[in-house]
Amino acid sequence: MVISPVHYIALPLMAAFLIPLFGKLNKDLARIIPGLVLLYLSYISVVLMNQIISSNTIIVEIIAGWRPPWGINLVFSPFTGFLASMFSMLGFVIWMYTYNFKPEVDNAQKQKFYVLFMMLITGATGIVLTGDIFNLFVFLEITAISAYSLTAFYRERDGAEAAFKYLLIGSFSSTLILLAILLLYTQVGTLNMAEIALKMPAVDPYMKGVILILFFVGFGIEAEMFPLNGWSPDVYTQAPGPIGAIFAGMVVKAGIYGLIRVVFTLFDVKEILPLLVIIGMITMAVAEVIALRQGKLKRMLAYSSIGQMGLVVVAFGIGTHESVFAAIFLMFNHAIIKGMLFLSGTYLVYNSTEKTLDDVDGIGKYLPFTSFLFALGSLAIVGMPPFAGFWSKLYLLMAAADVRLMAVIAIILVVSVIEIVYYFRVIHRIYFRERTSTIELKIPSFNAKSAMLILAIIIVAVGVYPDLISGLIERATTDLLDKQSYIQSVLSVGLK
Amino acid sequence: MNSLILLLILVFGGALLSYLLNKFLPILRDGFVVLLMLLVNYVFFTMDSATQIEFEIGGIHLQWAFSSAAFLFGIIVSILGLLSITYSTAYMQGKDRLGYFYMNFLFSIGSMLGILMSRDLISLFFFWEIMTWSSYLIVIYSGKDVDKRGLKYIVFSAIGAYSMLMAIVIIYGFTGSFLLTDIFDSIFAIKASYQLAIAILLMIGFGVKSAMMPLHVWASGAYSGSPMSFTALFSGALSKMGVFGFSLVLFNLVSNQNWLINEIIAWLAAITAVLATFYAVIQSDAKKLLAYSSIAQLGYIVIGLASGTYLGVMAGLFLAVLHAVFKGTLFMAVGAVEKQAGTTDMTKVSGLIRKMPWTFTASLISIIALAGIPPLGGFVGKWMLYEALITSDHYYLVIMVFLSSTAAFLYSYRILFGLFLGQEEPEFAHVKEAPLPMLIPMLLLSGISVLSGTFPGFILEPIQNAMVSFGFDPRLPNIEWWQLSVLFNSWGDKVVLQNVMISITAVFLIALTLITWKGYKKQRYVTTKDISSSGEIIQAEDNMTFQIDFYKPFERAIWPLLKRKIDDYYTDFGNGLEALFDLVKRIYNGNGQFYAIYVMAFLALLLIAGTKYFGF
Amino acid sequence: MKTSFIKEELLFQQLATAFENVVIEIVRKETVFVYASKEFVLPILLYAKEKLGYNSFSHLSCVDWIENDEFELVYIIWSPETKINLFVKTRIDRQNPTMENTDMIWRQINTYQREIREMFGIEFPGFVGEKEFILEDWEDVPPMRRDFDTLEYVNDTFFEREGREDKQDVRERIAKRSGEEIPDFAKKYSRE
Amino acid sequence: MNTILFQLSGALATILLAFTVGMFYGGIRRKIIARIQNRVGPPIYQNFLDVIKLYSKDTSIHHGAMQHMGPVFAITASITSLMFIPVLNGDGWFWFKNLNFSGDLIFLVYMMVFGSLGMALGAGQTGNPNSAIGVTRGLSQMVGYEIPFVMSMVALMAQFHTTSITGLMNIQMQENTWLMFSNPFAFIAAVLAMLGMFHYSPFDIVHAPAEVASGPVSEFGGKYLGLMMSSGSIFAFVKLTLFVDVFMGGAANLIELVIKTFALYLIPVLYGVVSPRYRTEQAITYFWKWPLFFGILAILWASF
Amino acid sequence: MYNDNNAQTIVEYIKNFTRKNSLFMLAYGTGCGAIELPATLTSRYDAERLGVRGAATPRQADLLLITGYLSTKTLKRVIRVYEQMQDPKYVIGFGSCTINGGMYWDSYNTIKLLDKYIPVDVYINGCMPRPESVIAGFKELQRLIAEGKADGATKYKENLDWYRENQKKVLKNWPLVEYNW
Repeated sequence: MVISPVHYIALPLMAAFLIPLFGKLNKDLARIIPGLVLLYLSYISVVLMNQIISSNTIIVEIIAGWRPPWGINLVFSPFTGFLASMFSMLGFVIWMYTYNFKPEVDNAQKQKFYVLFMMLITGATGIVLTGDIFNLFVFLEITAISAYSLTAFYRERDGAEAAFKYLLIGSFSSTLILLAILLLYTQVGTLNMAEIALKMPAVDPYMKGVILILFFVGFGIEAEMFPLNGWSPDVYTQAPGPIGAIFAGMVVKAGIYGLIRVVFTLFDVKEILPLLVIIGMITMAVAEVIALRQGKLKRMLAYSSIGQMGLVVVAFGIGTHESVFAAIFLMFNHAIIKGMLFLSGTYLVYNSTEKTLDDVDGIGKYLPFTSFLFALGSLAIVGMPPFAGFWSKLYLLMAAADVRLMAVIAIILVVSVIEIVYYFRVIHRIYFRERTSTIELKIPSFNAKSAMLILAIIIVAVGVYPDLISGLIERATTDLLDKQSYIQSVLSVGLK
Repeated sequence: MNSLILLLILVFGGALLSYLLNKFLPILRDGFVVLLMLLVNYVFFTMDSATQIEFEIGGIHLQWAFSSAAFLFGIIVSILGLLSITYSTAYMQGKDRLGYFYMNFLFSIGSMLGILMSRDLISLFFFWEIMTWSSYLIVIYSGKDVDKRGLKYIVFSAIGAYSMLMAIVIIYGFTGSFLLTDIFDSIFAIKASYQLAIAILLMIGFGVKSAMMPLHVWASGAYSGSPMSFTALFSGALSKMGVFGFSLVLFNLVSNQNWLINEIIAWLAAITAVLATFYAVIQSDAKKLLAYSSIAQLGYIVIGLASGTYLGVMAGLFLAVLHAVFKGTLFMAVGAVEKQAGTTDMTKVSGLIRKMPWTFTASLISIIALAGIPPLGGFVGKWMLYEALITSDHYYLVIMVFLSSTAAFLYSYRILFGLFLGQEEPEFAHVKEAPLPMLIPMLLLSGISVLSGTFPGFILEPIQNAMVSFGFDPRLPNIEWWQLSVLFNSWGDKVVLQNVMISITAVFLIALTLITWKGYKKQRYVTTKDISSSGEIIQAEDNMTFQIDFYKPFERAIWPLLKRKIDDYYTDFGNGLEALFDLVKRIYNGNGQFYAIYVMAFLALLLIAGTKYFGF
Repeated sequence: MKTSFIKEELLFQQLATAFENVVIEIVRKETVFVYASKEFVLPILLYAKEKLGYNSFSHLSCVDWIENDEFELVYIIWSPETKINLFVKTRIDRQNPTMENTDMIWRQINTYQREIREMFGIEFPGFVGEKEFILEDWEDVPPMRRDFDTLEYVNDTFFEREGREDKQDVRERIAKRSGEEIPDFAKKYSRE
Repeated sequence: MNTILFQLSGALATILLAFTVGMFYGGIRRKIIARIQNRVGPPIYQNFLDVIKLYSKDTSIHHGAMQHMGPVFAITASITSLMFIPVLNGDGWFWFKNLNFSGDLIFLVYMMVFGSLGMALGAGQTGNPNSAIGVTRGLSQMVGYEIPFVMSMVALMAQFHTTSITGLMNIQMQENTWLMFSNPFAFIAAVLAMLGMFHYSPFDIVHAPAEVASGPVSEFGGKYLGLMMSSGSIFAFVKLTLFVDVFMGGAANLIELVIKTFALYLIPVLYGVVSPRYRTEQAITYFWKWPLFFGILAILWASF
Repeated sequence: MYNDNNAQTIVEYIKNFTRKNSLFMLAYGTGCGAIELPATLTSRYDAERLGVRGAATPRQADLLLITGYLSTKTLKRVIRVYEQMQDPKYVIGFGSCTINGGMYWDSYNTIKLLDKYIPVDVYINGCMPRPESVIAGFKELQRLIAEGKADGATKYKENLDWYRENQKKVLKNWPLVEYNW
């Protein structure tokens, strides 16, 4: 079989439909298939990334023979490829983690989970890979719908409520994006992103602004921007633990991808960038401040996640090469670190119904491994050397200093102090309080442990030697900012 | 192999190894850490001063080398590190999680060496943060009162570190380089206001570690809460990293014309010194007392540096070295008391002098050095400090320093009296002298205190080397260190240390001989229960020692200053912030309709604003 | 002028209704005696304090009625409202001198009880207090008891300076001078 | 050899002088107090008798090494500070030169504390609570009076740009004036501080016989007390000479020295004899009010 | 050895001279004698001109004044104080109570003969002695010291067993530390 970016979409989608069938054959098979698929996707990620990096080209895959700008195409550039690889590898780690998660849940339920999981992977990778704006919308819907369902996975009242809120706000998002695509189509007459970007300068500036704002708000909802992120804390809190990691690592990343793709490639308007910075700052400040006052672990992590996304938005908003580099680095770090925090945090409050911070008191004695990884993740996310978070924060600050955004630096650092306060509070609770809660603890399975350990190793390795990843990110940055070569390589395929 | 890399590999690798050793071969652990530190000392002292290394990581150019200033502080770190780890082997005997302890101990030593050898700001910050969390992990080692003590330490460290980071990125933003050499050249091209901002931010960063008012509130808890063997290093060497940073800021980053910064720092340090001394006076726990005393002493050091004159800087650095020596000894002595008697609460323990005579001797010498009484080393430092301040017309600063160091006599006496003097209690009858690994470091260090009082040359020479790198002309006469015994100030007045020593020793010995000779045969020891107390016969279990509310009259005299601690302001500020945060929290009220309204309102706002302001 | 005893009468009434087996006597203005057996003392004191407002304890003293083979304990309490001194008197057996501990009502009774315990040898079961109060290492009969012979003790214990042989017991002479009878029990301790 | 012998004999002579003068001043003080109280009072050589008697008394007990060394510390401080003080002016009698070239005012201020701290340690080891109480009072009070004293010294140093005593004396000789006229505020502050330095009434709460049984020296008798009395006498002389040197132009010969020091000595004696006792915190706040104010004035005077 | 005035060496003479002229007294203020002391020391009678001054603690004192009756309870303290004083030390008994018990001659709780328990150098007669007699007592003590005859402390040391026996007769539970100087 020829390795092709299409596999990113086709295989998980296929797997999603095959799981119930195989599930009939063998209970375990339904659980193993997603893993195989994700492992394969990780493998092709490595191959494809190696290919495009070494040959310095972009792979543009045409679906069903329709050439761009008419047909749907997939673009595997350093940037999109980086994100897609990240999604599939993270997906694999999360699959490892979920393999034995909640063994008491019955089989049909598990199959549903994996179906939705596969759908979500399809959607998220689809969003980053596709070169067609309407196709992007479709994948966004796939992602969103599977995300709604995963939120309400436990069929509880709170979960259903959270899912409903998500649905409510998510439908706003869909509507606005659809509206924007419609308007855009009326203006440029094409849905191919490369061509839209090419034709954009000719568009009426007023329409351009309206469309951009519609896109901005639409994607902003998915990217958890303030004040559009009301849905997210509840979702993070109510969804099953690993789903939180998926949200933080993929769904939100996909949303932010849509946003920056629109802003940087399609429209390329620099005027919106200060808005991004301001919104990002507010998002960050508000979210971290609220996280400080949270009494529930997952809710705290959720707000922290929002805050980190604010940081990413700020980084993109500064708009220089260095800052975009920092932003992508931040996205990567956030995916692995917050992923690990969610994964380990889930076990800290495994059987608790309220999932309050009181439940983690003194847990360090009973779950040493998980607690240690949670502590390590906390140190990493607040940006302590020698962990991964330090470098991304440093690069962002350097980028901000380059353009003299001293206030931004100051606010980021103040917020970091707040972050330190609430993360260390939790660490203190874990290690230095006496355990009071009587809730039965769950020892992580071997899969779950190794999944967390993989992420931890990546965190430390990147922290000690950032050059492991910075080369890739550098290429991704160049690719994202180089609009012309994107247009050229996509359309050149079309013209053949 | 490059000896810098070797040094780091030795310490950090040794740290991990000691953790593993504790897991698998705990017998070898103690010997291993001591040998390791000996090896580190060997590598450090045999190192060629020109050794340097440059490399690039994550697109950032880094450079490591020991400057002569860094070398001075390196001496403190390596020697005090060796001694305190030797001390630890006995002090930590029988405690659990020793692997964790030694690993973090060595991590902090390694990170301090790293800070000193950094010739660029990124590795400086990198090691700084490692130092922060490794010391933090030891601060919370005991697990007591962590929520308050540990959080305070980490939050203040974070504030300091992030201000430093901000300054670093601002510097980078203007100069485009992290290398100190580049920065020193181009720093003066930056706009003055930014220079000021950089200086202030860096000063906050370093001020936290050197416990400057009002950033000192973490220090008393962190110093008194860690195991004493680490506190010796913590107060002696780790806080000196802040001083090292100050010296960088004051002599390399802020131009000397900017006298305002120097004045501000000096006054802040003076207020620190006075208030911390007052707090130290009213403490009843020996550890807390020493913690506050450390804060005050760091104040003197910073005043010396900030005075900017030759003598003042020399005084500051001299006191920095000496503070490591005598405060290290004192923390070790208090640790010995804690280990042997089980408590350092001065209202409980008393009369240990006959049980622990050597510990007492070491602490007596250190206290005399600390109080700055001739003929010990502390006096040399204090003398230079006063003369420097007077000759550079800082008259009121002199008064502040004097107030602080006079009040320091109060706590100096308190700690000696509280632990060692007073009545002997049957409760502490079992107490024995500290074991040798604890005694030897203390006695060695107090030996340095004594020697430096008459022959300060052996400390002043490395200091002068360091000062040359700050741009001062060498002024010490070019003679061997044991000949250097006359100190001059810039008005030509002097003190002849050897005469002082000779006079004091001679009179002391003669008087002691005479007083001992008379009635030597008849005189005998009576217990401290045999005192004249209106004829009452004191039983063994009666404790007549005066310990509670020791300095109550003094407290009453200075109560307006103590009425409200700076801690309280922070607490109020924190509570206010939290209330504000709770208001912010109400944004997310959990109601989906509200969220929908937010979305629509935001959209509408953007549409309105977009047409108006964004110009499309 | 006849003194009116209104408040004393009132107290009389109150006590008489509350306790049956007590003898109450209005001695003079603002002075009322209550004679009670020893188990009634505590209730009376409590009642007087809680109900009648006699919240000030003045004194506790002891009298050695060696003729009746009894000790008399006198509790004197006082009310700031009525200004009456209430004397609660009780007699206890001299051979087995025990009395209920009352220092939970007024803390200061503690001191008086210590003194009485030491000087008269009356025990207060359940009473916590330092064993020694004024005397140290006393081994003889409690010195305030009337059967304790001071002079004999003095002669046994202390030295006499030479040249004081003329010392005489003047008690008898004084008694004769004032025309009193020397009681029988006292003759037992007389040196003549 | 010759010079060392000279120096030693000079030092001995200085010590004897200081001891004698200090002792007589003490006796005179007792006499003055007695006369003011309408008594005859002891003979003025009474202090000699006391000291000799104390030395001749048996001292058969001690509470430990620190108690033994406490008085030694005290006498060391007194004699060493004496050695570093110029007793006579300029080319005065060569015997009294001692070591006054090798220390300055700052050194002296610290040297003077040495004794009280050593003494305090000695008192501490006796285990007598009264000693500890007295020590805390003394040290607290010291924080009070040292500040105005140092302020006036700093003012002089600032005004004349020298930190050595001989320097200050030379300036007085050159300008033919006394520094108490050149910087009167410094003199006032210093004299007010001196009231506390002598620990005479009203600042005698340290010893306060009726309260804390003579405070630090409660457990000291016989030779220890004798040594401390001698040390106190020498120390009184040291303080007075220092003041004379710094403020009153020094003395050309011994007679002038005695007259000047005695005149100065009368101030604390006469102030004390008519004053009741201050509590510790009252004493501290006393020193931190007017003396401090005069100290600040003195520095201002010096710097303009 | 102190008996013959002429046998004193010059050093002893000086010693005795200073001792007699510098008496640090520790007033054990029991009984009514304590009230006579202020009068003795202040302006009217001025004992300080004889070199008598107060000492705060027994360690500093040469002279112990027992100013009145002694109960057994206070006797214990007096012995303690006396033993804490350093040689040479003197005791003056004040008033009849110390001499023969005085008005407390038949008290079960008061000792009658002080010199059975500690050596007394000088008794001052009276109940209470007026300041004039007190001064006279001081003078007498000074004479004894000058002649080297105020040797109570030596007597006490030499006859310690006898004194102890007497003391133990009164103080049943012997609480005092050993006296061996």
